[in-house]
Amino acid sequence: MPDLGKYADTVLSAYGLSALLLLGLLVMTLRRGAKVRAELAAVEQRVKSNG
Amino acid sequence: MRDLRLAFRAGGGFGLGLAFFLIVTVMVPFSVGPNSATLATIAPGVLWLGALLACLLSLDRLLALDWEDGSLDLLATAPLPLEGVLSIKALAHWLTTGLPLVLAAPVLGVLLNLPAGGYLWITLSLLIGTPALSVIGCFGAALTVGLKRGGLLMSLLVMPLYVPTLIFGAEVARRGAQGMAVETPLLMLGGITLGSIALLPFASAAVLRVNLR
Amino acid sequence: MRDLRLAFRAGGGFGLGLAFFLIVTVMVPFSVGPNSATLATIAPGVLWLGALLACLLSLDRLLALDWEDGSLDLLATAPLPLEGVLSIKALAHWLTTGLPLVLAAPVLGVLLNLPAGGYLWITLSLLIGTPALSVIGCFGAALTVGLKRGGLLMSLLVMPLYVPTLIFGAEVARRGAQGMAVETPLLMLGGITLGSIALLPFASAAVLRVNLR
Amino acid sequence: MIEVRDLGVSRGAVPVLEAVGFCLAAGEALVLRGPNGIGKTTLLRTLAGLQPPLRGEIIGDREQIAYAAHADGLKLTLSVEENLWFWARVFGSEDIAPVLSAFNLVGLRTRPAGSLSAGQKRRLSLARLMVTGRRIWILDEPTVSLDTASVQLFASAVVAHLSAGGAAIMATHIDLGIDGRLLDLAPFKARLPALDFDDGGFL
Amino acid sequence: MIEVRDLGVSRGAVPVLEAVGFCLAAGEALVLRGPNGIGKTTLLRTLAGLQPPLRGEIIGDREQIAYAAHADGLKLTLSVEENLWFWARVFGSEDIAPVLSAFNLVGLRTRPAGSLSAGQKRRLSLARLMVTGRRIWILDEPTVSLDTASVQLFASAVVAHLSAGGAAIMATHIDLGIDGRLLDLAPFKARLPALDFDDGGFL
Amino acid sequence: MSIWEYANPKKFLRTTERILPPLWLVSGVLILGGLIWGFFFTPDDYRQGSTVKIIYLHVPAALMAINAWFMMLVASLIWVIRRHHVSALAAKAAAPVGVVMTLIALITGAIWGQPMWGTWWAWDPRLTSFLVLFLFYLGYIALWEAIDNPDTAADLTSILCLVGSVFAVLSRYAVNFWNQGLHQGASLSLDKQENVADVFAYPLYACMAGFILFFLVLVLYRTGTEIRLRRMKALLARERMSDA
Ligand code: HEM
Ligand SMILES: Nc1ncnc2c1ncn2[C@@H]1O[C@H](COP(=O)(O)OP(=O)(O)OP(=O)(O)O)[C@@H](O)[C@H]1O
Ligand SMILES: Nc1ncnc2c1ncn2[C@@H]1O[C@H](COP(=O)(O)OP(=O)(O)OP(=O)(O)O)[C@@H](O)[C@H]1O
Ligand SMILES: [Mg+2]
Ligand SMILES: [Mg+2]
Repeated sequence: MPDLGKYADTVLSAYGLSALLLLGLLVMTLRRGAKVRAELAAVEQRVKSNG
Repeated sequence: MRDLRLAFRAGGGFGLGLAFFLIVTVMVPFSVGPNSATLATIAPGVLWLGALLACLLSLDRLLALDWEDGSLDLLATAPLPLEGVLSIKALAHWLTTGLPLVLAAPVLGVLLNLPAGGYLWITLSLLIGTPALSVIGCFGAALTVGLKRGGLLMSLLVMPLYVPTLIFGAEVARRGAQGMAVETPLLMLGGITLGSIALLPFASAAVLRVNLR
Repeated sequence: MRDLRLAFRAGGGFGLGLAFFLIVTVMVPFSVGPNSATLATIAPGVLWLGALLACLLSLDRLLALDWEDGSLDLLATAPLPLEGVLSIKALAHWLTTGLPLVLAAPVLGVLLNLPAGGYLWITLSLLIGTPALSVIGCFGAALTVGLKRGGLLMSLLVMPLYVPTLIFGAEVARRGAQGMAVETPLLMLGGITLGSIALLPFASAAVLRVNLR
Repeated sequence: MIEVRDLGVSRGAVPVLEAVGFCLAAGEALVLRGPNGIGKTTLLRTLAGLQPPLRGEIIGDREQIAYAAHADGLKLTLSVEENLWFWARVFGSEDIAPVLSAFNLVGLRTRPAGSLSAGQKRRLSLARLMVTGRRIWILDEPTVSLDTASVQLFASAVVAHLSAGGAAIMATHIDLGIDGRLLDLAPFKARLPALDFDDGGFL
Repeated sequence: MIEVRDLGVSRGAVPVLEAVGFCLAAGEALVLRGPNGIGKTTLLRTLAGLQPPLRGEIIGDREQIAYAAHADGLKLTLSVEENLWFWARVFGSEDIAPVLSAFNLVGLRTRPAGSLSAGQKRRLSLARLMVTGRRIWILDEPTVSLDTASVQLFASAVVAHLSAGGAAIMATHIDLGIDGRLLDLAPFKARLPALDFDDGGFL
Repeated sequence: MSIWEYANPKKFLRTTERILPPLWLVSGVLILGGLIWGFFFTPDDYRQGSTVKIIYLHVPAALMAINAWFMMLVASLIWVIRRHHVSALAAKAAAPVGVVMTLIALITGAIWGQPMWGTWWAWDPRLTSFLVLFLFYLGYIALWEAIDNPDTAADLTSILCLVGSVFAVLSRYAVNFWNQGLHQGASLSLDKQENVADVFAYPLYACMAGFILFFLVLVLYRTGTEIRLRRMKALLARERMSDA
């Protein structure tokens, strides 16, 4: 851990909040992607079997 | 309860008030200029004015919808005192409009360079003052329900009634921001709110009964 | 023509914008405090902000009524270019909302201690700027016609589009009030207005055609 | 005057009718039939140019079409005359007097449209068609709310229009006593699009 | 269930009908006839309590009346179900499923009302009557825009309502195949009031 | 073979399926590497102290906030002119990423401003124009959400994007004219003598490259999701037709 001096709070909160936002975006993207993929597969299956 | 649920589901009022508050506060620096000293001076007043306008705009949905679909008639004949019904309506209005404004005010204060000491007081004064805005607004809505162009008329009627609340509320916020004593205006603000909550529903109910005849 | 007549007959839009303008400017001293120096500083900005809010509020009647009663369909199949129809609608909106604001602004300026040199410039800047507000608003109304909660969405969409007009308009008024040079912002304001009037109706018509199909 | 070939129309991104085709000469009327929701309104809106066709083509002069929708499209605060004058000016007509008398509106001339009864409003909105001066009338359930006498008025207006070389396409559920060709839309109901897992219909 | 004696009704301060009288028992239907503008809508609105009568009296339980007007009165942005649920809650009903199936709306359940065709909208607005659970239906031209199959649906809904002890008053220009008493309003058209310069009728 | 072939949804899905995994990897390595390098292995600035480390987040985020809007503008133009569905969906997919980038730039900027300028927020032109950009993003996303019919939504949002871009540029000039800034100018320009010292610059380059790639990967992935969603909607509508 580098010595951040008197600005430790500032730097750490900037990194923390940004990481939170980036990770949030990533997780939401992946989760929604997986969900839609699964749903589409189900629908596609159903449509194929019903003709 | 039903009002709350409906208000949340219809959602319009909720978002509209908040969005309007945001619009007003963001637009102020564009119009008044970016000078941060000026902005800091007027910040408490702008926040109060924005909150008041947001309340005013969301008022006309308070009773109008119920009037149009006839459920106001049904409520009036229901085994509840009309005073109670109107108090609940005002409460629902406050929860969906006033409370979000109170919570948003400190955030928007940042944009207006609100002095550090001001955050507590703007929040507190809005928290105490906005219920009065809802109750008074409910009276205005009851007065004008069912009238053609009721919205316009209501704004004009309600505006003077809002003046004392606005003066004392903004005064608390302004003095607080400048580190001055706030007791007197705070007491007055609290008095107005309590008085309105205690007495105005009776006036609203009386007025509404006349309008429903 | 019919739009004009209708707007006057229905009256609502007309009065509502003006009343709102009045409310905002009258409430400002109550919220910001009666200090006349502060008021004089912010007066031009407040007048512009009030005018902008009044425009914004009267927008949702611009197309919604025609959409609901089906005459928008008929107008779209009429031998008039839709661009022209929308320009006329924007003109009607300006005549019923913008123009009264321009005329009222100097009067309300008195309430705000507007410096003597400012009257000319606030009037001039509003006169030049408000047409842009109407045209841009017409675009917003065309975008959201027929949508659920269109009013809220429209405010959100139109607000950032109003920013340049507001900045230059308020800048003209502010500089004018302080006796500074106003050529540059005045030119920009005129440019924005002319550009919007010339180009935006095409965008509005394109958007409206999509919405009607 | 208007010819339609292999037309497919859609509403809200869902295909509704397909392979509709007909050809209408001057002096002819076409009456569309079909159960609720089959797509009469959608077809008429497409013909009027309010929405693009999904496929196929419409040959004819768009500028000759006047469209009357389900909704009356009246301004309730304007008077009967003012409403008509507005549309007369939009379409460049000079005179509304014959129209007023053709639809028995003379006595209601100065009344605001908002104070008319449902059938009177409908008469007014049909009168609008005549002031357009256009030759192809597209009518969506024109006789809604009309009493038998007014239906007669309307029918004779249509007949006069046809014999003056106009044409009319109308959707209706009741019999109007206008002799025109009937077109039942039920057979043209859009079938399920072929399940296409290949490129073309992927979306 | 409802009795009307010597009723006079007015619209916009002008007397429209006078001396109307009838008496309707449970299980009966009354069909109002008359040319456009005679005052059917005005009469129905008066019966529903939306406007005060000019003279005469209406005897019956206001609280038992459900009124369906010319306009559909739907919230176009809400779905079919939401529209019905709203009214069900207002009137304290618990279930909308039977109503949906009675008016063949099951397949349209989740569609926003704005995307329905004219006839489908009308079906929805008629379905609203059934969720009110009220016993006297007052219907103003209920079958506008409906195709023959839907008119049948509606007729059987009315018949079921009547045989369950309800009553219905409706205005219409076409024959619905419901056997109810006919009441032609033409004879009740208000005559010019006698010019009365004495105090009584001065205003 | 022309680039437009990728406008075919199936082809697009197939291709991205193949190229995405390595891209995920590279973007992750670049971002993490750049940030770790910047955070742990660069010295403090003699004036700004350790706060200079914020630059590794702030500048790439600001860069991508603008470029995401620019990409949406190009995609909207392609939709308006050539009507390729994939491009409309790509614009839709990019907007939320752009919002997050804008937010990161605003938040890190605000946090940085507290020690440097003594205030969280000032109406500096650059800050202000970012706030306006943020509002544009919100409006754009809200409009997509509000419309059911996907083609209508694509048409309306693309026109909003075109008009909005013009007004965004206008706002930029307006705020520039309106207030002179506190914010520093571009320090990474090629023609200037005094660029930031290389110790700061190299990790910054790594982060910028990482953010660009990360944006690209996210947008490609999200576009795939949007394509699947549309296909699903089409299939469901088809199913409904067969019910009716
Ligand atoms: C909320 C506030 C802020 C916003 C929206 C913002 C926005 C931006 C933008 C858009 C850039 C990119 C400029 C370019 O690439 O040419 C940038 C760069 C930069 N910002 Fe900020 N900024 C904010 C606050 C701050 C603060 C408080 C500081 C530090 C005192 C700061 C320091 C920098 C630096 C050093 C750069 C790099 C300039 C360069 O090398 O190009 N920013 N900022
Ligand atoms: N936004 C939408 N999404 C999906 N389907 C829609 C949408 N709008 C309309 N539809 C459907 O398109 C079909 C055609 O509607 P249209 O209004 O053309 O019917 P119509 O033949 O005119 O019926 P009516 O006799 O009731 O007027 C209807 O089944 C309707 O439900
Ligand atoms: N504000 C008003 N002033 C004067 N007359 C009015 C006003 N409103 C309505 N009327 C008239 O009252 C009469 C009765 O109207 P009403 O709507 O009751 O007719 P209706 O029998 O329902 O006709 P329809 O079959 O066309 O629906 C009509 O002649 C109408 O023109
Ligand atoms: Mg139809
Ligand atoms: Mg009627």
